[in-house]
Amino acid sequence: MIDFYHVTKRFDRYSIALHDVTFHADKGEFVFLTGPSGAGKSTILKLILRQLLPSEGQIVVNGRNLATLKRAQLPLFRREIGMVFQDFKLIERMTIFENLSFVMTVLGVPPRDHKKKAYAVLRAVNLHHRLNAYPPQLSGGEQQRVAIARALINDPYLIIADEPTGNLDPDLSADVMQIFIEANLRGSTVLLATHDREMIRRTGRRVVHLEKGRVGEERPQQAPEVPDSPSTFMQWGSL
Amino acid sequence: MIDFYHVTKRFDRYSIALHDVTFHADKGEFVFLTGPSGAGKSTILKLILRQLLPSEGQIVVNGRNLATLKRAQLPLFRREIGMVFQDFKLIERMTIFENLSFVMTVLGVPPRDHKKKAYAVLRAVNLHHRLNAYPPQLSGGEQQRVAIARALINDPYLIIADEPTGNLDPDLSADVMQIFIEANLRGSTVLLATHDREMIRRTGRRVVHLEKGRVGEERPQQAPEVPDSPSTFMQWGSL
Amino acid sequence: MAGARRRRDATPDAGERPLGVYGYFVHEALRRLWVYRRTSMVAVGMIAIALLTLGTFLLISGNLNRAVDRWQGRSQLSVFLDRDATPAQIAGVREFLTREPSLAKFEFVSREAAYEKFKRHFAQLAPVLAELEQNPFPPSFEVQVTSRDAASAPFTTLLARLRVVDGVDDVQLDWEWVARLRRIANVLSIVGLVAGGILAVAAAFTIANVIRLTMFLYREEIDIMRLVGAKETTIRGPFLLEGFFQGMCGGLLAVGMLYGIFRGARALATGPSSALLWDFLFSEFLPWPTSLALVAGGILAGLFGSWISLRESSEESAG
Amino acid sequence: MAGARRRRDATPDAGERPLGVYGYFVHEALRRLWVYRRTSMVAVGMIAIALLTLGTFLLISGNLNRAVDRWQGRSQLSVFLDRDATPAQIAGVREFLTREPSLAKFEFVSREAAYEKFKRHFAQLAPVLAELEQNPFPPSFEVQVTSRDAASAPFTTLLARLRVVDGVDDVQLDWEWVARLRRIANVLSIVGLVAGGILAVAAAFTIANVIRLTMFLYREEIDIMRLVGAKETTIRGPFLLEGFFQGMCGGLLAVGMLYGIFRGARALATGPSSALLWDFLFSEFLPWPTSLALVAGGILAGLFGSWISLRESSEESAG
Ligand SMILES: Nc1ncnc2c1ncn2[C@@H]1O[C@H](COP(=O)(O)OP(=O)(O)OP(=O)(O)O)[C@@H](O)[C@H]1O
Ligand SMILES: Nc1ncnc2c1ncn2[C@@H]1O[C@H](COP(=O)(O)OP(=O)(O)OP(=O)(O)O)[C@@H](O)[C@H]1O
Ligand SMILES: [Mg+2]
Ligand SMILES: [Mg+2]
Repeated sequence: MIDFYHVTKRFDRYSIALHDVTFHADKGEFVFLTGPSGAGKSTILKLILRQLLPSEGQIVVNGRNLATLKRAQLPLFRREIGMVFQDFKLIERMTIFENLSFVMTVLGVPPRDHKKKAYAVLRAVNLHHRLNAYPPQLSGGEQQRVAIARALINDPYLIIADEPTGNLDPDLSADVMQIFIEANLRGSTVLLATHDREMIRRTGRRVVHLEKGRVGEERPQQAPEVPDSPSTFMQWGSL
Repeated sequence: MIDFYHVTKRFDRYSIALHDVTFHADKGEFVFLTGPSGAGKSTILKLILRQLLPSEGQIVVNGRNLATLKRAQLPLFRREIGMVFQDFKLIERMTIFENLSFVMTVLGVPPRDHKKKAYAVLRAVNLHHRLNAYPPQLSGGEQQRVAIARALINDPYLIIADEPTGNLDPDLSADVMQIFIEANLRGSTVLLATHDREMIRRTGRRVVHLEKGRVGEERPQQAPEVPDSPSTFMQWGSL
Repeated sequence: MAGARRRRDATPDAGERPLGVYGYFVHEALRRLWVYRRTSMVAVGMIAIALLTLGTFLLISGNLNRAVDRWQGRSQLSVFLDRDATPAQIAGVREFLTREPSLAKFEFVSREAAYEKFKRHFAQLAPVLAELEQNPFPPSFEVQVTSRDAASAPFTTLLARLRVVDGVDDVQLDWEWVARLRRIANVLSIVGLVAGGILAVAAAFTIANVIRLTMFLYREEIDIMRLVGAKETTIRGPFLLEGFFQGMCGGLLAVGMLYGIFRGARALATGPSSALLWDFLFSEFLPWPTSLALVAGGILAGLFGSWISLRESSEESAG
Repeated sequence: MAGARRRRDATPDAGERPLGVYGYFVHEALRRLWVYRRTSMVAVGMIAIALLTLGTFLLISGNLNRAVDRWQGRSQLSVFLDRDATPAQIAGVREFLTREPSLAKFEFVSREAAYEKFKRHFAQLAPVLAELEQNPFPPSFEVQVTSRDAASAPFTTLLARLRVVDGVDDVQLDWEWVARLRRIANVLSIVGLVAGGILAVAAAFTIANVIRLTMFLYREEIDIMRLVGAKETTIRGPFLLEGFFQGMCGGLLAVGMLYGIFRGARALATGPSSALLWDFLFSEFLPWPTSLALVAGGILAGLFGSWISLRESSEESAG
């Protein structure tokens, strides 16, 4: 699903965000991306969404080589990806519902289904009562959950999330992780950048570790405390 | 230093962010503010900075009743407070140095001292090499550290920080906590909103717990793992 | 991956559904006009001023030309006779003209008729005439000539022959000062076109800048839209529509204001201070195709403004 | 709290230090003008167009008035004699005028002098005169009258007496059609003031809106500045300065363009197509106090625009 071949990303002479990064994520896999602040996690996710182009190397996502992707194909490519941005990127002048509705319009969801779908996905992040609020009227954690809801709407092939629990308390973080895990079980590939070591440990999936723009050892999958069956996830809190 | 007397904050009919909140923080104290997402932590900090006015109740900060504070006095009042915002609030069109320099101009620091001070405070958050970058060129964690540096410049009487480690990895979080503790030792009162339970536990200071806009039990100060003397803080990582 | 429920539309190429998208266009464009209504008014105002300038000049020069036409008939050739030409001489000239096919359409203007016509159409010069003891106008024939005939080589020799006919004093292709009035009318048209043109460019430029500024305001939003996979057309539609609406309002406003000015001037003209310039400068309003053209010009300026700023913005952003 | 190092300045009331703050003002204002240079140009252009319109009308009406003055001298009273007045009659009138103190400043204009003067100053009407067989102008006395005298009651009876002096044909306080020319000049001034005024308001409005839009762009930034304790003056200084610069550029541009038009028109006037209107419409440029006033008007419009939008924005934000 995601292939990085010797990718280097230079912003300018002084900041080299990624240095010869090679990694791979399979279809249907659930991968964590960790590393200290400034290691290059967000840069990798931005490269996958083709928000940035690599300085060197090749990136293949969902069978498409991003270097040869034409400008006109970009929208269609991006519609297959659900991304949770580190800074949320909600449209401030639209209500929560309008934010979701706009994405659904773009994705081609018939207008009559918008209300139903928006409610369902906001219900999952426990924000269904804030449908008509504007983003600046929400708390940091609430905005983050809206961003997650937007990424998950309409089941994308690939979900990439940048620090999706940075503004959430531990209980909510667990709930949110549960949502990602369920999306993964429904078939979405998930790539999740985070530095919540506790969460990584508990979820027990493959970890790609970055350090100053280089891929460190891919720590072997630790023995998961939680097995892969959905039933036991409930201990994380119910949706 | 900070007194909330029966403060209620209503935004509209549906969202009551704070409900009859009363709490107190002494001069020179270090207080944590916790609670789940949407509990009202940011609202309390915004009220202290008089970004918002309470719907009911009285707030006294640094001997000033915020309800009677005149508009013309607001700038002087705010200059005594160093705030780290949850969404950083850096000026995007100014470099990191210019961001700090602007605040110093406002605070009345002579222009010739700007460079020196900016370097010193960025050094503390390990970002001195990014002096001339613009905020959008920084990673999430780097922006957060700039916001912290800006709040700490020129030793304010009161430091209030909203989720200051939300985008930082555990090691950096510890470093940053150390900075706040040192500022506290130099005499600043510190009020810190966070949901990092581990950090609260390790720092071992008073905690004000919020739940749906109400102050829950003020958990008694837990036995600190780390005593109050500066020397042992070094185990958190060095500056 | 097996058994995964895929709810993404089977044909993602279907893109945004027409209804949803066009509804969004109109809704967005109107909302932006409303949110930034005072700024939109600047764009609308600029277009209106440009078109109003253009329209005013067209109106005045049109009426001036028409007044000259009315006075001079449609003759392009004036055959002035001696002031004391005898009826026999006049008959001779008439015969000469009748014989020549290219001069056969003519009309006789007696001295009195000329005097009356002049007084009727150039009231403001009447005091000068009043100073005179006698009618200064000679009798004349006003001949309609096609411009094709007038341009042909034999025509010059024909005129030379006409000039020496008994009783003919002078032959002029337009009186000199009438020609001057015509020239003024033409200069007015050109000044109007130039001034209106410059202002129209300025208007398009203003719209472009107003829209560029709103694009700046919406820049973050536009980036977000791009990142969630919206097509450029989806993003730009509302902006183009916004320009269209602004241009249309500007054009309608200009025509409305011009009509107001026209009515006002006519009201003044019938007032006690009477006539001077207004009388023939504001006799008729612009024909409606010209009015429509003004509105169309506004719409074009609006669309052009949007288009320019959109083209620019797409060059700026890396996508 | 004891022993805490307090590095906050001892006098926080000192606020931003003058040097730092004013340096910041100028730097910021110039930077914004540069960053949004194309948008600034719209504001500058609008001001320039408004002032150019005003200036053009002032220029033309000023010259028109001056031409009329030059031709008519400064006489306000014309005593027309019979066209065939005898020298004795002329001497009689002269004596009458000399005797009355309020009419004592006069000048005799012979028939020939009147004809020459007319031809010199109204060249475009020469063809009409050429049609005449004889000089239509009567001899006259042009008398300088103070407006105070002219307004007094006995003056009317004095004029009645003058009217019946032997050889006097008519007494006019200004010729009717000269009065009309003056009226045209005045109408032009008024039209210019109104049009220029409307455009100037439009210009201030444009600037206000351009600055409002930039305020929107800077809104987040302005909020941040407020939150870190910046005074309103610190925040607004650059905006006012921006308006000032824009207005000044607009004013200078307008005067420059007007001078260009003036030189161009004069070049045309000396060209082969000679004289028609231009000759006396563009004889002198605006006096320099008027030019300065135009620039000052631009600056005022710019400052006013900034001020309006700043006042608005402070009303909007809760602080
Ligand atoms: N546009 C840019 N221009 C210059 N340097 C940049 C730019 N964007 C990112 N960088 C630099 O690249 C490095 C990696 O940034 P990135 O955002 O990928 O870090 P990250 O791993 O997401 O960190 P965090 O956990 O703090 O979000 C950082 O040092 C950052 O300063
Ligand atoms: N401007 C506003 N208008 C309406 N409701 C608001 C507004 N600002 C905050 N709220 C609501 O008030 C409640 C408290 O918000 P607050 O930002 O204080 O939460 P928080 O404790 O900081 O949460 P988080 O940890 O997610 O940042 C939330 O439910 C939020 O939706
Ligand atoms: Mg990041
Ligand atoms: Mg918060």
